[in-house]
Amino acid sequence: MSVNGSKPKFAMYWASSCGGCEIAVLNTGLKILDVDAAFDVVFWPVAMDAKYKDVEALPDGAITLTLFNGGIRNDENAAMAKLLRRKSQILVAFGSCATEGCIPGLANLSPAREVFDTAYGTASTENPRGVRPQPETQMPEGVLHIPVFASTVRTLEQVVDVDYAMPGCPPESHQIALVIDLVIQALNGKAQLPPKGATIGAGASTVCDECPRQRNVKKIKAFARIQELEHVDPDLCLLEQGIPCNGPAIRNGCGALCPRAGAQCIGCYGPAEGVVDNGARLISAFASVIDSNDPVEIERILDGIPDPAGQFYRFNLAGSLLHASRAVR
Amino acid sequence: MVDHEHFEPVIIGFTCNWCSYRAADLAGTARVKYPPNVRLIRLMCSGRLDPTFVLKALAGGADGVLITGCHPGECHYLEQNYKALRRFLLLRRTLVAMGLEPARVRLVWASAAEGVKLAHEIEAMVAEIRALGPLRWGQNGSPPDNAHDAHAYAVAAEEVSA
Amino acid sequence: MTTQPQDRSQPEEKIGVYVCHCGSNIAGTVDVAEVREWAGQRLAGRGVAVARDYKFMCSSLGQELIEKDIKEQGLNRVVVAACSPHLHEGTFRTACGRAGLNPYLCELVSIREQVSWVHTDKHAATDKAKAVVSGGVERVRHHEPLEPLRVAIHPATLVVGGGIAGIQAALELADAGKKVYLVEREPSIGGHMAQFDKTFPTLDCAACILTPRMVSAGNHPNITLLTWSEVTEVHGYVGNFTVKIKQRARHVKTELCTGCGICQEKCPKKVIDDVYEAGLGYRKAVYTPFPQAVPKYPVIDVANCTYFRKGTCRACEKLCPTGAIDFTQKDEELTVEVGNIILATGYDLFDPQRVTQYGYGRLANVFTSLEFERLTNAAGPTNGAIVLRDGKTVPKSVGILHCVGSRDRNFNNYCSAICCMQSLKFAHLVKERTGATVYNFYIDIRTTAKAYDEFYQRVLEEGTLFVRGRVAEVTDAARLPGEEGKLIIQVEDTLAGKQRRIPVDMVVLSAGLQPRADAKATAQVFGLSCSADGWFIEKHPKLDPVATMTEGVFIAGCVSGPKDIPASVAQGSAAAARVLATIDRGEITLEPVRASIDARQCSGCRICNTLCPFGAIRFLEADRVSEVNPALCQGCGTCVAACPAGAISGTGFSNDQILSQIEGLLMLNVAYA
Amino acid sequence: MTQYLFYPGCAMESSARAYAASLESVARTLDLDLAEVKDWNCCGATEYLGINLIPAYALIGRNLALAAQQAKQQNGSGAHTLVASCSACYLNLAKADHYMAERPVLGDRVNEALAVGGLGYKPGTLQIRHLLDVLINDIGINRIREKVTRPLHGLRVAPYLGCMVPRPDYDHRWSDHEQPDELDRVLRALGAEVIDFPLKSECCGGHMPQISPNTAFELIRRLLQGADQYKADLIVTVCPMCQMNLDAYQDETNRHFHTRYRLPTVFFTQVMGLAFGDDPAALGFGSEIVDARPALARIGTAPASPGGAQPRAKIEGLPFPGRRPEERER
Amino acid sequence: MTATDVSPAEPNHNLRFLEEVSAATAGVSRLEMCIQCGTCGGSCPSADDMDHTPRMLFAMIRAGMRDEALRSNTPWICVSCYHCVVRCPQDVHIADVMYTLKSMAVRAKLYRDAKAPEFSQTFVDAIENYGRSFEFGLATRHYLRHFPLRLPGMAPMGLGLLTKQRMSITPHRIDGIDQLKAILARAKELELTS
Repeated sequence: MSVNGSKPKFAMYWASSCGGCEIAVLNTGLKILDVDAAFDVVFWPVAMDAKYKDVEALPDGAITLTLFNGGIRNDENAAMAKLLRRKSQILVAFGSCATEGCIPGLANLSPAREVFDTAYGTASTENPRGVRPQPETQMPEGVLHIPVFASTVRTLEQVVDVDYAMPGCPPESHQIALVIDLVIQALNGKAQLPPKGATIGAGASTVCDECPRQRNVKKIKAFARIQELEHVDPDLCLLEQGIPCNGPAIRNGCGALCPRAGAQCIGCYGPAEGVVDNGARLISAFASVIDSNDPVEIERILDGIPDPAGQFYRFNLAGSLLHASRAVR
Repeated sequence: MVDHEHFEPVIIGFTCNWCSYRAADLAGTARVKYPPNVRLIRLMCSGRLDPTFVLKALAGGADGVLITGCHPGECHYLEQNYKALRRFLLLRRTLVAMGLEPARVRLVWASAAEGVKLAHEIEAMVAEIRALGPLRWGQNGSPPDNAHDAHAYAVAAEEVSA
Repeated sequence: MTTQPQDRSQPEEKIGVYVCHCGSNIAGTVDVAEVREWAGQRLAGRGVAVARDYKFMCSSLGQELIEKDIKEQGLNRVVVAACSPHLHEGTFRTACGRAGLNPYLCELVSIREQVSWVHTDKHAATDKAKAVVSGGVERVRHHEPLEPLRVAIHPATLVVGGGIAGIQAALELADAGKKVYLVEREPSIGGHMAQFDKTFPTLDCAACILTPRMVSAGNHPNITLLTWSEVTEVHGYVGNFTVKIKQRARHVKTELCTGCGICQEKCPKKVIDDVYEAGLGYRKAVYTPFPQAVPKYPVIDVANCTYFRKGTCRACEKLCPTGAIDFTQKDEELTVEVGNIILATGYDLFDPQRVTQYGYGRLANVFTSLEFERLTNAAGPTNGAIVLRDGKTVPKSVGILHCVGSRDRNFNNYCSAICCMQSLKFAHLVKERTGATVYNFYIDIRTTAKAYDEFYQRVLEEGTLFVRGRVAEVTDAARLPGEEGKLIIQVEDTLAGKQRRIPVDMVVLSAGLQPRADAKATAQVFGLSCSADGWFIEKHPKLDPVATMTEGVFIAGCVSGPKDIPASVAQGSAAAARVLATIDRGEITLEPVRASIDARQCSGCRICNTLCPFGAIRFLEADRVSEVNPALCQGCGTCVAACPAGAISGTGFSNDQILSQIEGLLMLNVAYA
Repeated sequence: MTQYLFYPGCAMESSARAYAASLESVARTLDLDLAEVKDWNCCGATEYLGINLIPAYALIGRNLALAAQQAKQQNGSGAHTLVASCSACYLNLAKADHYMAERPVLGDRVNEALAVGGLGYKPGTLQIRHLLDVLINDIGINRIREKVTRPLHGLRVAPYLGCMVPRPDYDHRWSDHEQPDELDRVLRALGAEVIDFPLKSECCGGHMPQISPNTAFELIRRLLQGADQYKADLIVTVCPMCQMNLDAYQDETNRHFHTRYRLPTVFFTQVMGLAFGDDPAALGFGSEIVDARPALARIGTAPASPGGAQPRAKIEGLPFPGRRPEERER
Repeated sequence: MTATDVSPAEPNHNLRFLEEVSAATAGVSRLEMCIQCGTCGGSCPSADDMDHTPRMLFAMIRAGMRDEALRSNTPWICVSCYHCVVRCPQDVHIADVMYTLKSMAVRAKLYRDAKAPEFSQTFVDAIENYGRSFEFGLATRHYLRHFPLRLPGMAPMGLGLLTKQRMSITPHRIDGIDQLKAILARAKELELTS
């Protein structure tokens, strides 16, 4: 790519997400100054004032690097995804929402109707008049438009072509720092960018690889959530203690933070390299080490996992093979 | 809604090289008839069955998945069919949580001698799934297009006016 | 995410599709021409370069068709739509091989057994055939060139169990010039057969036919005899087993011992011999189980030896003319390398004390079949005299009960196979030696082998009384005159339809055979599995009765279920033959369907470690990753399906191959093309 | 101390008063807490089953339901064990509990019937056990031995269980179906000389005196003959029906066969009470038809017999892997 | 619950008799598993007085000899000692099958000797009216009816029991008798059949 005179342009955008990814970027500390030094930041709603029309005004491919976080929940998200794709040379699906749908993706278990009812019809919202947001509202000033709500949350990749995926909820700051370095190096011809479609800012194996806990041959007689257990061995593999830890099937790179802290891995770094469906890996792995051949006993043991869909697809539902519950029709 | 008369379900069947695949062969040599809706895949053992295969088939447009293996205690690899059983039970729970009718995934033990049994099981499953109607996860499961969005929204919108 | 279609670019695969008519077998129901045409056009984008249909693909002409296309069109993948892979996979792989294409780049899909033969609607059948072909095409794109695994075979063999089956196997191998280690737990080889007097149906004396075999096994230059020994560990895999054997201390220097027997003669400690004498006779604390024992060297039974228990005595040591007694000997462990293993560990006798109503253990003159064998054996405790428990009285009437502990849901469900003939033999011996009245109580008489029913006829002629009825109870509670002091056998004579009480002096229980008490443990040591009954499982009960699912481990004799002597001997020879075949080939080739672990992606979570019943997966503590031993791996793919990191892949049945076949079967590929 | 639910059965209020009385005092000595099931009804003995099936099981079912209810109310005491003293009652209760589970359709219909009376029973809720089982396995042989103040030395007793206690033995509680030794062990603990009685689990004739007296008398004769062969002074039983047949029909049997057996038959709780030093009258002695006094007079006339049971065949000549006395006392 | 299904086209419906018996038996009868070994007939303490040994009876049932089987006195002579049950190598619920045959015979009025069924009936009447049984009433009523000649012989015994207060003259009626009656009434409508 050419770096003619002016600094390469950087953009970061949040679609359907919580904003944690931005915090994570800011958490890189002084690294952020390198970004400022190496790029000129043309578009970053959280950090600076900017208008969509300014982006539209840019020539296609004018932005060198765009970190796009958040899933695609409505037509505004979709439009911005398409716009930024057009304007960017390198589009990175940044963080779990963009790469696999993340927590917002769990909404794919319920039809839009229910999502609305919960959001506007329950204690979660003070809404005595039972108002529901409208796509168009006639106001004295004119017609107001708000984004159209999609039936399911989609990953960035499901809407536009993506160059790299960077997992994590949020991505670990030290990983972000490494990636920024890499890009800068590459821009100065000092390094090679990984092949298109690669996952960056993470390992190729799974969390167990970075987990210090002792692991043995596994035979599980009962599953229990961590809060249901009297005593949890601080040094022993959590799964061996019957705690459904997703670590074995979740990409490493986080440094096994949760297991180190005594909590099971819930899976924010997504599937390991080349895995087709994250949930399927977990289902197969957990089931395989159940220590019983008797259907009745097996069912009893499985009762220890009361919410399989949530357990196995917490972060990955939108990106999974099934993508959404059947109810979403 | 669905025209169940003319709906022809597509079922993907996974067979074990040592028992159920041979049962299918036997059904053939014995000229036992069963509906053409099932398409079989040969694995070395039901223990090879990765839940991904089932999800793939369902997401890819299959209306049901048939999983077969050696009878408990008769596994060619000693005990791997028990692992298939465990995975099947957990997978089915997950699929049910995702809104799938349990009847759409079925586990059947069939020895190499049970060609007729396998044929009957297939017949029964086809009938059951024909009654359930198409799954169409292919269309609904894959990323929806915008027509979808508008529709979904409209639903939410008319809720208000009502 | 593979919800996205696969790469749309023109593939580099050049695939040939061949649709077989199989005469009218396929063409009668499937429109083969249409399938061929469809594949040629619609799947061109998926790499199909050639599509043909032909009357008989398996014919030499059909095969040449493929070879020609490979050579001339440069095909690098082949899909044949014909019959079941179990019929002709080999045929078409070989054809590809001849044309210089790796055989494993060929896929045979069945449109006969799975389409034309089972469906009637031509249209539907043709559509399904298309789907099946399309599945095969997508699958074959992901095939890789493979080489069959070759494993070298160590020429030595381990035979476990020195009964007739084990002896037979050892001799066959040794006579063929192969090295054999024959391991026996007891002080002498011979097994149960050595306890018998006569053998049915020919009634030749067991010792007369067995002893010569024992001797040649003992002297054979190619046989290393390890008695008073047990196998403790087995490592490795077919062709290269490393076996640990524990040799218990004999406390007798075999290099000095002449087997003169003075030690046993002088030993003051008398012990009931529960093994060889079946509890009916005594031995000393230092003993050889029987005079013709092989080897001839005695052992000291430490548990009962006065010196070992009290620290005094040493009579044997003092009196041994060659100073062969050595109280200081310790157990030894030796390690041997073998290429194959034959297990012939035999059976235990069912304990008839469990059938309380037959009174064994409570009523003195109720005997087990093995006790009776010893009673009739000229070398037995009574020198062959058939007498009551008092050791003198000759019975005037004897009742022989069949099916004790067999064919009974309360004990063993199965038929023990040998009891009918054994009971007939007993009847004959009693008649011959005592002239007593003999009753046989049976449910069914099963005399199925050569010259067996003739023996039944003979026993009938001799006047043995047969009562068809399973005995209800044996009691000494006299109820009617003439019953006092007798054992009363209460039974329904089902042919007379009446309950009878038959007073006799002696009752013999034909107890069934059952797996060795430690069969499960043995199975674990050798990586085998037991049936629900506890017998070892054959690879195939009919077509491969002496092989097991574990390559290189064979079974012979009663270890896989009740058998008589002829059957056990036959199995010993059969197992030896199977072993010889591999030794002479020098190596065996195994299907390259195997799992392998990508160490880079393996996180060492150890999920897979429990899953392999063949012990092919081991965890490398140092590198914290697991690895698969391809020689032990049987290719079932269970670990592949289980690996949460997707680090395990299976050749021949890879995820890509199967996922693509699914897409093909669902015709998703047509959309991509 | 755990509390047990107790189902006495009809006989305990009439023909087996001695059983009831002696049990009361023995329970006191061993502080065994038996709570009678309130308003229990007859178990139907062996009669109802031969007339109607579902009603027969519903009849038993009502008792199970009441007992389970009662167990719930006194929760905490953990009393979910239902103890029966009569063999027929024990068997019927156990049988209903077992078959209601083995054959769900039976269970459903029984509950459908019970529902009319506002009752219901889930098979497996209660553990049904015979009194002897509780005494030997919960109270324990040692506890019983400790309480003995007047050992029964010199008394030769024939332990007689009858059929329905060790058979069919649905939850495998007994040492053997044919020659169980539980009663032998209790009696030996009391110091009595226990004969190895081969007929200990043979049938007493049950209801046959009413139906086919000759059949009954023959069965009774066999038992008397057996006990006599082994020179027993006394037959000790655990079952009202057995006691009734052996005791009340002994004269009739003698008359029928021209024999003259005089074998008193009493309940095991009676001899336990005796060994514990209770007053014979309070234990219901004297209510037997064949007078037990001559037999009881032998108590103390002989020293303690060591092993108890006589080995039935002297072991000489060939070794004999028979059960040895010490093995029998686990 | 029953063995193989006989096609309705089956000419002799009695060939379904085995299924009927099985279906009407408590628990799982396993009657179809009988291998005719005779363990039951050999174990039976009262076999001498039976028309047929249990084994024969089962063969007759299998052969569809309905009337002969129901007329047989065998079930009535069975003392339910369960020796055959624990010894049966096929785990056939023999004693329970006997109960089934009795109740079938009663319904079909096929028993030859009225003593047993009537005794059972008297006993059951007592239960249905009082909730408990009482030997005295029973014994006397029954003896007067069936063994008038034996009565003098039995008198001393009866008297003995009476004087020793071992027979209650008045029955004890349970409180919940109405509840019990209701339950039994309903139960009668729910009999098991194939």
